[in-house]
Amino acid sequence: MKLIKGEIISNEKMGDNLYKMTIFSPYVIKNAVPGQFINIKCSNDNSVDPLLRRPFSIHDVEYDFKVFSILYILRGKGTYYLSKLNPADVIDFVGPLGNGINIDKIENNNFLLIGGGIGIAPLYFFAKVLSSANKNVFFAAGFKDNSFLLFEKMLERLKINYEIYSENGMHGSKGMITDFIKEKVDDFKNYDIYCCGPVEMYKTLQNIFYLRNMRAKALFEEIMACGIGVCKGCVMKFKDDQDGYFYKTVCKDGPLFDLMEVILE
Amino acid sequence: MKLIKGEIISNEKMGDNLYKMTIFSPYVIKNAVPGQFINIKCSNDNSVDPLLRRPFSIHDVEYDFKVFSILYILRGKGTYYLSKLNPADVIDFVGPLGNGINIDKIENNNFLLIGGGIGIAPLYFFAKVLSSANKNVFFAAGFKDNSFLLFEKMLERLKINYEIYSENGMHGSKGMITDFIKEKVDDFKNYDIYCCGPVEMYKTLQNIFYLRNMRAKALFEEIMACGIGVCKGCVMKFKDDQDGYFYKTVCKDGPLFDLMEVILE
Amino acid sequence: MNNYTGSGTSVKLGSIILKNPIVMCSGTFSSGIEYNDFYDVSIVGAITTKSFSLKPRAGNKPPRLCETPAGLLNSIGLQNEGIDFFINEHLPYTKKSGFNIILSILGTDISEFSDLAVKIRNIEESLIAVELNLSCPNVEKGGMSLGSIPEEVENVTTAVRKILNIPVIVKLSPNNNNLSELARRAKNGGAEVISLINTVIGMSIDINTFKPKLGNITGGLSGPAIKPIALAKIFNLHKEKILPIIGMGGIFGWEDAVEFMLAGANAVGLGMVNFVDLHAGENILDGIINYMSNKNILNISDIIGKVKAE
Amino acid sequence: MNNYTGSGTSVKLGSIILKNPIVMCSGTFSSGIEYNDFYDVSIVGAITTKSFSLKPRAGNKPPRLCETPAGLLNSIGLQNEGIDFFINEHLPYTKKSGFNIILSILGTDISEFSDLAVKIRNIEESLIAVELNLSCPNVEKGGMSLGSIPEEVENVTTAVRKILNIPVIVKLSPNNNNLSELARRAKNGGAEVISLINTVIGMSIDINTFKPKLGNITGGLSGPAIKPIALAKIFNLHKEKILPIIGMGGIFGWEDAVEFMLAGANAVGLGMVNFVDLHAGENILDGIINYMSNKNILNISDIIGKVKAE
Ligand SMILES: Cc1cc2nc3c(=O)[nH]c(=O)nc-3n(C[C@H](O)[C@H](O)[C@H](O)COP(=O)(O)OP(=O)(O)OC[C@H]3O[C@@H](n4cnc5c(N)ncnc54)[C@H](O)[C@@H]3O)c2cc1C
Ligand SMILES: Cc1cc2nc3c(=O)[nH]c(=O)nc-3n(C[C@H](O)[C@H](O)[C@H](O)COP(=O)(O)OP(=O)(O)OC[C@H]3O[C@@H](n4cnc5c(N)ncnc54)[C@H](O)[C@@H]3O)c2cc1C
Ligand SMILES: Cc1cc2nc3c(=O)[nH]c(=O)nc-3n(C[C@H](O)[C@H](O)[C@H](O)COP(=O)(O)O)c2cc1C
Ligand SMILES: Cc1cc2nc3c(=O)[nH]c(=O)nc-3n(C[C@H](O)[C@H](O)[C@H](O)COP(=O)(O)O)c2cc1C
Ligand code: FES
Ligand code: FES
Repeated sequence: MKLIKGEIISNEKMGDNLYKMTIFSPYVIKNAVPGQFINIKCSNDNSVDPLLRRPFSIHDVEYDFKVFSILYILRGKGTYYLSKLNPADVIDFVGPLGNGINIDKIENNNFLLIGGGIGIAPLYFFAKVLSSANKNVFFAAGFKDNSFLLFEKMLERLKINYEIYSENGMHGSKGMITDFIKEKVDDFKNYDIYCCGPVEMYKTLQNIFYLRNMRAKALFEEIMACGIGVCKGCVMKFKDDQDGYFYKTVCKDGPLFDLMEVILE
Repeated sequence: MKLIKGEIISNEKMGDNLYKMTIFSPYVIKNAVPGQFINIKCSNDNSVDPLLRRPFSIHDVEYDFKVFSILYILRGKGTYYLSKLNPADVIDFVGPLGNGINIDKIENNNFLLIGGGIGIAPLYFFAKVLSSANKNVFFAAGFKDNSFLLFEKMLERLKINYEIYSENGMHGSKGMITDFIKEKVDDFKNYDIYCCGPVEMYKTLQNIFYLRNMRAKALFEEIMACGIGVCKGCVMKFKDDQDGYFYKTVCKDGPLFDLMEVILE
Repeated sequence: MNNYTGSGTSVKLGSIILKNPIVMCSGTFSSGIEYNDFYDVSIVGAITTKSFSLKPRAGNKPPRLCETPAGLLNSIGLQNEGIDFFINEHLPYTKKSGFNIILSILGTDISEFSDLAVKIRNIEESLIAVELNLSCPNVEKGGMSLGSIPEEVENVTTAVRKILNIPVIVKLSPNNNNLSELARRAKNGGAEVISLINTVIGMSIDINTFKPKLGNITGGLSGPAIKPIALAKIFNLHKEKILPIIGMGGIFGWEDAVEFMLAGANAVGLGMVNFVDLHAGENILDGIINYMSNKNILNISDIIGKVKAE
Repeated sequence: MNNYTGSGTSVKLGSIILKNPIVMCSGTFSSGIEYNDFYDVSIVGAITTKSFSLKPRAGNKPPRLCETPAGLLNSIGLQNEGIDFFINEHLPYTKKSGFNIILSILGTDISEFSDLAVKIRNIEESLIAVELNLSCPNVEKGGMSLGSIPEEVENVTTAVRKILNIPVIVKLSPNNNNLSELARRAKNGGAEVISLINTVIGMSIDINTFKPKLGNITGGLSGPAIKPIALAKIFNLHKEKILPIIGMGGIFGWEDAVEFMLAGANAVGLGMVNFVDLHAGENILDGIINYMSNKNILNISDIIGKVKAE
C-alpha cells in the first residue's frame, strides 16, 4: 500500500448516478487482489470539504494497459467531486488496502458470487480473475432497477454463467436475488461463496446458509477515517470464544470476513 | 441590491495571477455606480470551504451587452475557485453593494484618479463613466511589475490622460506612483481626487494632501462577512467631534470614504 | 414557495408561540431591515435584534473577522448604537413591517439591565420577548461575564423580570461547563426560554506578522465548525427538561435545523448562515416544510427531542 | 527532502528534548508501525502511542465515526489490546526502527494507573516519556473523567511519578473550564509537560432515522474545525507559564503548526491529519524547515509563544 497520485484515463457515466473511473497505476495493477479497495481524497489539495478520504473497491483491472477502475454511485460531496473530474486530472489515493481474496490459496473450482447493487463492483474483479484461471463461476446479481444494464454486457464478455434480478423487474427477472439463492441454494452446495451487498441482503443470506450449514465470505463496508487499521473507527462485531464479542476493523482485518461469524445488528 | 445567479460570459487570464471575469446581469448594469462591489460565493452550492463570500469591485460595465466584469488577483481558495470557472457556469453573488460614486452629484470637471495595484479595478469603471460624460480625467496608476500591461490598452481606448509607474520599472516609469503625485500635486489643485490602493499608499497620500490642505476620496477594503452592514465586522476608524473615535462599515457606509477623515493605523 | 402560516409549523416556548421555529440570531440579522430587501422577513418565527446596551458602544478594534475552517471568528465587541436608537429608528419600521421581534439587551451589571428594562417597558407590546445577552465582560467581576456566574444569571433575570411583563429569554455561552446550573438559575429568576449556544472562544494568528488575526486577540467562533458542539450542548441540556431551548450554532441548511430540533431545540437560531445565504430564513423554512410533508409530520413540534438515544 | 536532524529544529519540554517539534497524537498513529510503510516515521520528534489500558478494551459500539464540517467525530471508546500487547508486539519493532515513543496510558482510577506504571518500569529506557490520558470515564466518580477533577489529576500524576523515572506528560481535555488549575495540579504531581487539547464533545443526528450518527450518541470532535478553539486554549494556558505544552487540535498543514508554536506550544501534535495526508509527518516537518529558512529563523524554539499580543 502506498500514497499514489494517479492519472485519470476516463470517467464515464454508466447509468443513473453510476460512474466508472479508470486510473493509470502500475503499482495497483501489480499488487491488487480482488476485494481490496483504495481510499481517495475527494477534494482539491488544500480543501477540507469533504475532509475524509472515501473508500472505493477495485472494480476492474486491465493488466495490459496498467489501468484499473472503480465503479461508483453518486451519493454526496465526495462522489460529486469525483464525477466532475476529467481525463488527465490526477487523483490522490491510498491503496491497495484491505485483506482481499488471494485466489492462489483457494482449491475449489466452483464459485458462486452474489452481488447486491454496487456490491457487484469488487465481485466483478474477482470474477474476471477466476475466469482467467478457468474456474467455474456463477454470478448472481440483484439490483433495484435497470441502472446497471451496462454491467450485464461486462458479464457476458467474461463468458461465465450469471443470473440477474431486479426489484422492479426492469432488468433480468423480477424479485430479490436472495429469492433466487434460496430456491437454488442446493445447486451450490460445493461452491465457494462470496457476497457483496447491503446489510439486509447479508442478514437474509446468513439465514439461508445457516439452516443448511453452509458457509460464505462477504465484503463489508463501514465509514472509514484512516483506512489502514490505525484508528479503530471502521469496526464490525464478532463473537469471541467465550460468550462475549470483539471488534475487527473493516479496512485492515477486512473488508473480507466470514459471513457466518459477523454479528449483524 | 439583490442575490443574483449570473452567467459567466468569459473568464480570462490577463497577466500573472490576474484574471478578468465577465458576467451577464441586467440588474447590475442598471443599478451599479463606480466604487460599488459584489459579494461572490466562491464554492459549490453545499460546500463550506471557503465559507464566506468574497468581495470584488465592479471593474467594467458594458451597457450594450448587459455585462459587467471584475478584475481579480489569485490569492487563496476563493479566487482559485473563481479562476477555474468557465463560460456558461453560473456564479452566485450579492450586489451591487456599498455607497459608490454618484457622478450626477459632482460638479467639478477635472478628475484625478490614483490607483495602486488591483486598486485600478474600480477606478477604471469610474474613468469610463467620467470619460463618457466628457469630463477631464487623469489616471495615475502604480504597479509592482508589468503584470498589468494589458490594462494600459484599456486606458488608451478611453482616450484619457494617464501615467503609469512600476516599482521595478518594467511598466511605465520606474518608481512609486506616489512619487509622481508628490511632484505634480500642484497641477491637480482643483481636481476631484479619487484613490484606490493599499494602505501604505493611502498613508503617503494623506501626508501629501494634508500639507497642501487638499482633500481626496478613497475606496477601502476590509475583510467582510455580511457585506450589507449588518455584522459590523468590516469597520474602519474615524475621528469623532470630540477627541474620540468611532467605526464605520466599509461594506455599507463605504467603501468610499473621505481619505482625510480615516484613521489609518 | 410554501405556506408559512400553517399551524403545523408553530412551536411553543413557555408562553411564547412562534408561527414557525425559525429565529434569527442576535448580531447576525441587525433588526431585520437590511434583509427585508432580499425577502419578506416577517415570515420567520422571530428576529432577535443585535444586542443593545444602554449607551452606544464603539466595539473592538479591527480586524474583527477571520475565516477559519468551516467557521468564522468575530470580535465585534458588541458595537451598537444604544437602546434609544433601536426604539426610535428601528422599531417603527419593524412594527410597520410586522416583524416578530425578540429584543436582545446587554449590560455589564444588574443596574444596566434594569435601566434597559425600564426603557423597554414602554415598547413591550411591540416585542415577543426580551433576550438577555449575559456575555459582556464585567469589570467588577474581574472581567468574567455575568453569564458564567450562576448567582448573577439569577439576579439579572429576576431584576429584568420584575420590570417587564413579556417573556425573558436567557442566552448562554458554551464556554461554561455548568450549563444546567446556569439554566436552572435563569429559570429561578423567571426566564422562560434558554438560547444556546453563543460563540465558542477561539483565536487565529498570522504566521508572517506574528500578529493575532483579530484586533482583540481572541474572538468567538460560529458557523458549521461548531455545529456538533452546539448539538451536544443542546442535547444534554434538553435531557434535564429545565426550560425550552432556542438552539443555534452552525446551522446552514434545513437538515441542520431538523437535527437541532431532534436533539431537543424547540426553535432554531440562524446566525452567520445569513451572511452566506441571504435568503436563509425562507430557504430553511421551505426545507423544513418539505421535510414535514415528505415524512408526514403534521406538527414540527412533534420531533422536538425525538432523537433515538436510549 | 530536508535534513531533519539539524539542531535548529530541536525543542525542549522540561527534561524532554525532541529533535523536532512534530509529535504524533495518541490514537491517530497507533504505534507508528503502519505509517512506517509510507515514510520513515523515525524522523518525527515523537510518536505518542494509542492509549493502552491494563487489560484489553473492546471499545464502543459502532458506528464510531462521523464526518462533520471540517471535522471528525469519533467514539472509538479507547479500544486497545492492553499494555502487554504493546510491550510484546509493538515495542520490539519501534525499538528496532528507532521510533521516539511516548507511551500513552489510560486508567479508570489511581490503582490502574499505578499497575500500568509498574509494567512500564521494565521498558522505561525504550520510551521518551509516558502520557497520562485522564479522559476515561470513572464509575466511582459518577462517570466523570479523572481529568476533570483537580485533585485526581494531581494524585494520579503523583502515583505514576513515584514509580517511573521517565518524564510524565498529562493530557487535558478542552471540555473543562479550569485548565490552568488542572495544569497546576499536574505540575504539583510531578508532570513535566501538558498535552492540549483532546477532542471536544460533539454530536450528530441522522434526520431520516432519528438516530445519533455515533453508536455512543456523543463523541469527540477533532480536525480543522476545532483549530481556533485549540489555539485559544493553548494561548491562554501558555500565558500562565505553568508547564511546557504539546499543542494539538486541527493541525493540517505546516502553517497551522507554526501558528500553534506562536500561540505558545513547545511542540505540536498531529492527529487526524494523518488519516488524510498519510505523509503528514514529513510534509509538515519539511514545511516548518522551509519556513525557518525563508524567515531566517535559526532555532524553531525562538518562535514559541511569540505571538504579538499585548
Ligand atoms: C471498503 C469499501 C468499499 C467501497 N466500495 C465502493 C464502490 O466500489 N463503489 C461505491 O459507489 N461505493 C463504495 N463504497 C461506499 C463509498 O465509500 C461511499 O459511497 C462514499 O464514501 C460516499 O461519499 P460521499 O461524500 O459521496 O457521500 P457522503 O454522504 O458525503 O458521505 C458522508 C460520510 O459517510 C461516509 N460514507 C457514506 N457512505 C458510506 C459507505 N457506504 N461506506 C463507507 N463510508 C460511507 C463517507 O466516507 C463520509 O464520511 C465503499 C465503501 C467501503 C467502506
Ligand atoms: C470592497 C472590496 C473590493 C474588492 N475588490 C477587489 C477586486 O476588484 N479585485 C481583487 O482582486 N480583490 C478585491 N478585493 C479583495 C478580495 O476580496 C480578496 O482578494 C479575496 O477575498 C481573497 O480571497 P481568497 O479566498 O482568494 O484569499 P484568502 O487568502 O483565502 O482570503 C482569506 C480571507 O481573507 C479575506 N480577505 C483576504 N484579502 C482580503 C482583502 N484584501 N479584502 C477583504 N477581504 C480579504 C477573505 O474574504 C477571506 O475571508 C476587494 C475587497 C473588498 C473589501
Ligand atoms: C458577527 C456576529 C455578531 C454577533 N453578535 C451577537 C450579539 O450581539 N449578541 C448575541 O447574543 N450573540 C451574538 N452573536 C452570536 C450569534 O447570535 C450566535 O449565537 C452564534 O453566532 C452561533 O450561531 P451561528 O453559528 O449560526 O452563527 C454574534 C455572532 C456573529 C457571527
Ligand atoms: C480516532 C481518534 C482516536 C483517538 N484516540 C485517542 C487516544 O486513545 N488517547 C488520547 O489521548 N487521545 C486520542 N485522540 C485525540 C487525539 O490524540 C487529539 O488530541 C485530537 O484528535 C485533536 O487533534 P486533531 O484535531 O489533530 O486530531 C483520538 C483522536 C481520534 C481522531
Ligand atoms: S478506518 Fe481506521 S481502522 Fe479502519
Ligand atoms: S461585512 Fe458585515 S458590516 Fe460590513
